[in-house]
Amino acid sequence: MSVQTMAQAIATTLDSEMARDERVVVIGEDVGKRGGVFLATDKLFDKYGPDRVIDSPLSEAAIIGAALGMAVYGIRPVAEIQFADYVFPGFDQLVSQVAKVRYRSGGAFAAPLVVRMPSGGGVRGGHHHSQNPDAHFVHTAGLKVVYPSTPADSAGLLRAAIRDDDPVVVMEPKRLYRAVKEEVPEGDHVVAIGEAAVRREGDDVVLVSYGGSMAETLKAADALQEQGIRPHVLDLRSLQPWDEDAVLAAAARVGRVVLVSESPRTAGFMAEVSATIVEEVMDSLLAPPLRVTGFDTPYPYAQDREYLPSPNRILRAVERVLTY
Amino acid sequence: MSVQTMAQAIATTLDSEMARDERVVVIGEDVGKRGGVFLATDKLFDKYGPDRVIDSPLSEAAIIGAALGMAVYGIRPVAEIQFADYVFPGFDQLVSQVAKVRYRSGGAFAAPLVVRMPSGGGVRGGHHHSQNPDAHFVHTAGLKVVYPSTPADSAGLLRAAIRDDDPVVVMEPKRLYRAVKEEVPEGDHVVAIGEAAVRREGDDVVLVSYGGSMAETLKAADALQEQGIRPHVLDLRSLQPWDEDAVLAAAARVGRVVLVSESPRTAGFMAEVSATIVEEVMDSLLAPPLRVTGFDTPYPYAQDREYLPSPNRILRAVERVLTY
Amino acid sequence: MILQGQAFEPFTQEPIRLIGDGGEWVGPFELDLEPEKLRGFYLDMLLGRLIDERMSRLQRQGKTSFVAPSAGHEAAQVGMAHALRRGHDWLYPYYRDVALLTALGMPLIEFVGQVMGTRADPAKARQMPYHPGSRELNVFTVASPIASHVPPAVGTALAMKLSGRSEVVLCTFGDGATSEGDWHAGVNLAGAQGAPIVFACENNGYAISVDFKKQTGSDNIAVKAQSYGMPGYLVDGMDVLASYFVARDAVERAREGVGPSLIEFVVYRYGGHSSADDDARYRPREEVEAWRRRDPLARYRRFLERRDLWDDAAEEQARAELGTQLQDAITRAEAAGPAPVEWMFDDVYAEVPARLVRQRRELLG
Amino acid sequence: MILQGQAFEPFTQEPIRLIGDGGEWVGPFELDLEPEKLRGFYLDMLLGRLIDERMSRLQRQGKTSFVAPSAGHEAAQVGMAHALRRGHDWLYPYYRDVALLTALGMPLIEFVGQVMGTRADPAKARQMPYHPGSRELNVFTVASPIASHVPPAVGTALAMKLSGRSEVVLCTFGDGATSEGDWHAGVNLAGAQGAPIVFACENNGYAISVDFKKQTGSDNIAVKAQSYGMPGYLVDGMDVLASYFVARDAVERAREGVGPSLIEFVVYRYGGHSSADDDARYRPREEVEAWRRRDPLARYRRFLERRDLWDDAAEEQARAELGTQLQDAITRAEAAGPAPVEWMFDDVYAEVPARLVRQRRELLG
Ligand SMILES: Cc1ncc(C[n+]2csc(CCOP(=O)(O)OP(=O)(O)O)c2C)c(N)n1
Ligand SMILES: Cc1ncc(C[n+]2csc(CCOP(=O)(O)OP(=O)(O)O)c2C)c(N)n1
Ligand SMILES: [Mg+2]
Ligand SMILES: [Mg+2]
Repeated sequence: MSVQTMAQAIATTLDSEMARDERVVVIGEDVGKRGGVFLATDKLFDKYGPDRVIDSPLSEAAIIGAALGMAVYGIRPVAEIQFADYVFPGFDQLVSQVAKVRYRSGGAFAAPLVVRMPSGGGVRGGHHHSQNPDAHFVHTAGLKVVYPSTPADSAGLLRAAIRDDDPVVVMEPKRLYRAVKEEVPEGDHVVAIGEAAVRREGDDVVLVSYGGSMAETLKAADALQEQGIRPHVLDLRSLQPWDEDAVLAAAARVGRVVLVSESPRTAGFMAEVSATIVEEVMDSLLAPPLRVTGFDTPYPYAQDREYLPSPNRILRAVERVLTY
Repeated sequence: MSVQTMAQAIATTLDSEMARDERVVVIGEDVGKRGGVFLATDKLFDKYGPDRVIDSPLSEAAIIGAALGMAVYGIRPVAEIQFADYVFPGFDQLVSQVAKVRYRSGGAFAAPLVVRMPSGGGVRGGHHHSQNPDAHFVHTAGLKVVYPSTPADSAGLLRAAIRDDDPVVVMEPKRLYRAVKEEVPEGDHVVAIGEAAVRREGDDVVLVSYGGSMAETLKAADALQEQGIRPHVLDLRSLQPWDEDAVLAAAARVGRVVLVSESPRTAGFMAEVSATIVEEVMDSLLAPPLRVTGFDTPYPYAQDREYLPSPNRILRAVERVLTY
Repeated sequence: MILQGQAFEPFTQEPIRLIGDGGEWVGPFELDLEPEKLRGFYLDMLLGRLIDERMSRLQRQGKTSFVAPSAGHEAAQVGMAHALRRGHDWLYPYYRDVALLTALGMPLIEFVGQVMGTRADPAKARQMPYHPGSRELNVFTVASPIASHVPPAVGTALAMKLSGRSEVVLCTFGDGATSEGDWHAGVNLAGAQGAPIVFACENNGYAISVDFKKQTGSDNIAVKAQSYGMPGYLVDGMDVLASYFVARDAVERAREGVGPSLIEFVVYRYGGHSSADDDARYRPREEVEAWRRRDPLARYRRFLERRDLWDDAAEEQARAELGTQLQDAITRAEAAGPAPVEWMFDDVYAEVPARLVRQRRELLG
Repeated sequence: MILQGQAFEPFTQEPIRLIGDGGEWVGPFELDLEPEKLRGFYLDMLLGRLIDERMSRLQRQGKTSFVAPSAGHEAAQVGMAHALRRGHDWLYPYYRDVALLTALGMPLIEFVGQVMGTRADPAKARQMPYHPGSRELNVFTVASPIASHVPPAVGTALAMKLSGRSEVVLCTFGDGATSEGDWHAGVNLAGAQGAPIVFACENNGYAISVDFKKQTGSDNIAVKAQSYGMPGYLVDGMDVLASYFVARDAVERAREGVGPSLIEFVVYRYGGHSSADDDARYRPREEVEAWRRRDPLARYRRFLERRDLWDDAAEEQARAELGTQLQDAITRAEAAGPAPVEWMFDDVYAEVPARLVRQRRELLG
């Protein structure tokens, strides 16, 4: 156990997995001497050298494609995309090759690899350092997607991803990299992919969120507590597969649901959660599930904060489902 | 007026728009002498020559990127992506450049261009000649997306797209390119982007679909008619923006809705339609909107037909919403 | 820095040839191959040619939905196959590599099973015809998106380097593929990291209908190796011995850790791009006829006959034997029966997730 | 086929230089430029240097969130700016082109307004600092994704060819950018179509922390032009006259329809990659110092002084004047006030769609 930020938890987890299994390698832009622009690969280069900590040329297609080629051979690569916004030059490798290789080869070849990417807004990065392309990955059969919101979960989910036999996209809320420190269990601490975490117990309203927006969601939850309203707060942690059981059970029990995600609204992941809730437990709903999301615009610079779902926007939605 | 297949309607519309406006050019793989692998650019090369009918090198990034560069200069390019599955090497150009150029330049530069792509399954193409990546485009702010299902609409929507001041992705259901012939109005026949078409009037159940799946949806509708059930069938035609008014009005009036799309289910476009219906008219619903979609697998080869929403799967869903 | 080949000069203006039009040896060194090996090259080319003819017939008979003609590419493909250590080195092929795969040892039933998409397809009929692969032979399953296999091929080569084994990757593609961004990204990574890989372009002058002049501004593909600090070889891909020796040198150089190479094989496809193509729209018939006159099998047969290693009898017998093997594979592939519908839901993930179990039930009840 | 430059040889081993270390002219031809023009080069470089220093201070003061140091790149950038016809030719720049943009005539208030993200940003503060653009000057607004502006730049050049005007596109990028697939796709299209465009690489030896050896296997960037059938020029990018003349030749050749070129300017960035970088982690201080000694401003000042075109007094006056203009722009940009929240919903489409009207209401009531 040691107290760490999310960025530190990621670096120490990579270190312990590389120490445990020599097949684990890291590849990406500036992951070497630089230790990654967010220091998520800090010190790994000195410890494991250029063969296992590979500074790639400036090409996301090369990074993701090379990771796939290593994985089918038996290496366990952890690829870093410097910002989630820059996954798109490598998107074809991810959706056409990585996601489909097991299927199209009839199981002859598989891609047990990890693609890590600092994601989301709130760092004044404008629209090419702030995006949250989770829906693109969730919509792509063959990929798993996780999105932790705490240092401990970042460690546990990254470890699970590295040990998983399928390709896992690990999205990391960059605005929380250094926001909080907490106890991070070491050794074999694994968080199972697909399991949500209950962050607050309550039965007045269900708040479902993940990643960076958990911060604002919990702020809103605290505000509700003060008003004597008891929210049930779920941190999804995994988006593909996502914890349908936990969400449906809570939705059926409470009947009022607010879904919070910073991704653009239209055809975003929360549309899937909303549709699933209605298909499965509509009769238990006391109000329509409402979405509080990022807007259907490119991510702005000057309105870096206003773009994100704020505690106020969440509270307004809660009020609507409570008074529906 | 003349009776044409969808492929012919597209070729003649391109011809008439190129004749009308010399700024209109076509660029893509094999659009020249070959006339496109589906003959959607047939005869244009002979008529307009290599400067306006450009055979590009084998690169979708070059095709979409070049189209953008032409558009900001004042040319009106119509780019062809040979199969929608191959948009991904050019995906970064589409989502990072084309979709965002007006926004990030504060309106200084815009991208009035068209990207056509034969889409969807049913042609025994396996999973790289059958995909339907509409959700990726709909989720990308800055793009418009249309998806006709008839020869006349293919002409009218393509013409609208060419004349639109924003980038429009025109998805064409390749399995219907030659399936039917119908009267196609010529001249200035334009179908407004964002308007759904009512294909059947009824008040027992609402069937919402678009593109290739309209064929199976109408088959299912006919079967229902024979059983004395009167379906209201909407052909969305445009996905971004989509005709929320038409869908919400029908859903509120009838109360029972089935959503049909051949795209993979999870986080697909129909999840957005379902979520919106529930947010807006939940109290009028007599049953949860049900989705009949492609499966969450890569597109298979041997099960080319089974993957698609069949009239039977649609009818089973209708039965569930009717007996709910 | 450019690494020099052992026996051959990179970046020549004219394609490297070892056999003249009349079948005479014109190589700069002593030919040191066993008669069996020399005959083997021919048999492998002949098999490729026969498969090509037979599959087109199958397609016309409606027994497969698609074929990608490979006639004209056999010499380059067979030369490459013999340059590899079977089952040890890895191959990242593309859809036109019929003779390459069978010469490398892919059982006919596996190739034909994939083309017919029956239960006999080891890959469970997931992809359209001409997309084979083999775990046993280290042949990465072909994917349709052009050049998308290039970065993965480099990744495998980097993994080999890491594992310190003496394996090599051969990655093939067409001329059009070199225009894709992924091609550049992959080859550039190999050059920067000195990966043990050989890139091989089967340049048939067309990407479907787009001729080479519209594909790129360079005179040939080999010169593009300059961009990546590796040697580039321009080879007559209708000369099986030139193809074999240049490929062998490049593969062994990679094995020794000297680094990657790029080889361009100048070939031509006699048939259309695919069974769905109509090449009369973009290729003059005279051009096709002119290339057919340089047929790699005919030229190499002349070479063998000059050395009394082949004659009409041998030809007849070989065609008969190979034909029977091929027919047998087709019969067995057909007899295997159609791929079951439930296969659709397997192999998306290591285990079938709950969501897919529900969807399978939705379809199959 | 490789097109020859007029005055310069492509593919030289050593960078093309016209000014020696001591400021002496070492060019192979008579220098024919007016004194005003010669002084103008210096003033433009000096302004770039002053902006660089001042913006870094602004960032430390918290008045902007980010800066991309450009000191060390000035000679290449100013040389290029003077090779273009202002407001006629088009420029597709990248984020480090400070001196290029101001030398081309971008008003300081526009550049500073964009950096400070206030109402003074003509682009409505949509992007992070160092992402300027200008419709009037035909400067395509900078986008963050590296090399993603290259295919669009080629598209504009093709459109020019179609329109038959005598315009040219200049497209700049760093060394790391050349590894992206989009870079290859764009440059290859230009070569295949003979587009009127000049590609310019400001090679400072690093892509953030990744040094050139890890970026690619080739000895330099210029040689990559071989892949596309265009000439590649290796130029001392700290020599403003070499940068100007080579760029001018390439631009005029493109204008005459001879075709595209690639120019590599060998430069160095004195500062970190950005205000967020810590270059001590990957660059030895001695290396930085060694390059600083080759400073482009100092060398060119020696050149001017040898011709009595510059002295301390002129230097003092120029710094004072430019400093005042810069301070004035900063004051005005700050006074313009913050960008309004409602701007967030404009310019996604030509008209604000109903969906966004609803979302704006959701936020602003
Ligand atoms: C990314 C992508 N874009 C387009 C296609 C469609 N397509 C299939 S083969 C082909 C031409 C390939 O030409 P080349 O690389 O020269 O190989 P050849 O078929 O001539 O052997 C094209 C454009 C594809 N499969 N993938
Ligand atoms: C597609 C993409 N990947 C990664 C990044 C992050 N990034 C920003 S600048 C940079 C390095 C660019 O180096 P170079 O092209 O040499 O230009 P320089 O900054 O050295 O002038 C990187 C990796 C990006 N902006 N875009
Ligand atoms: Mg070819
Ligand atoms: Mg650089």
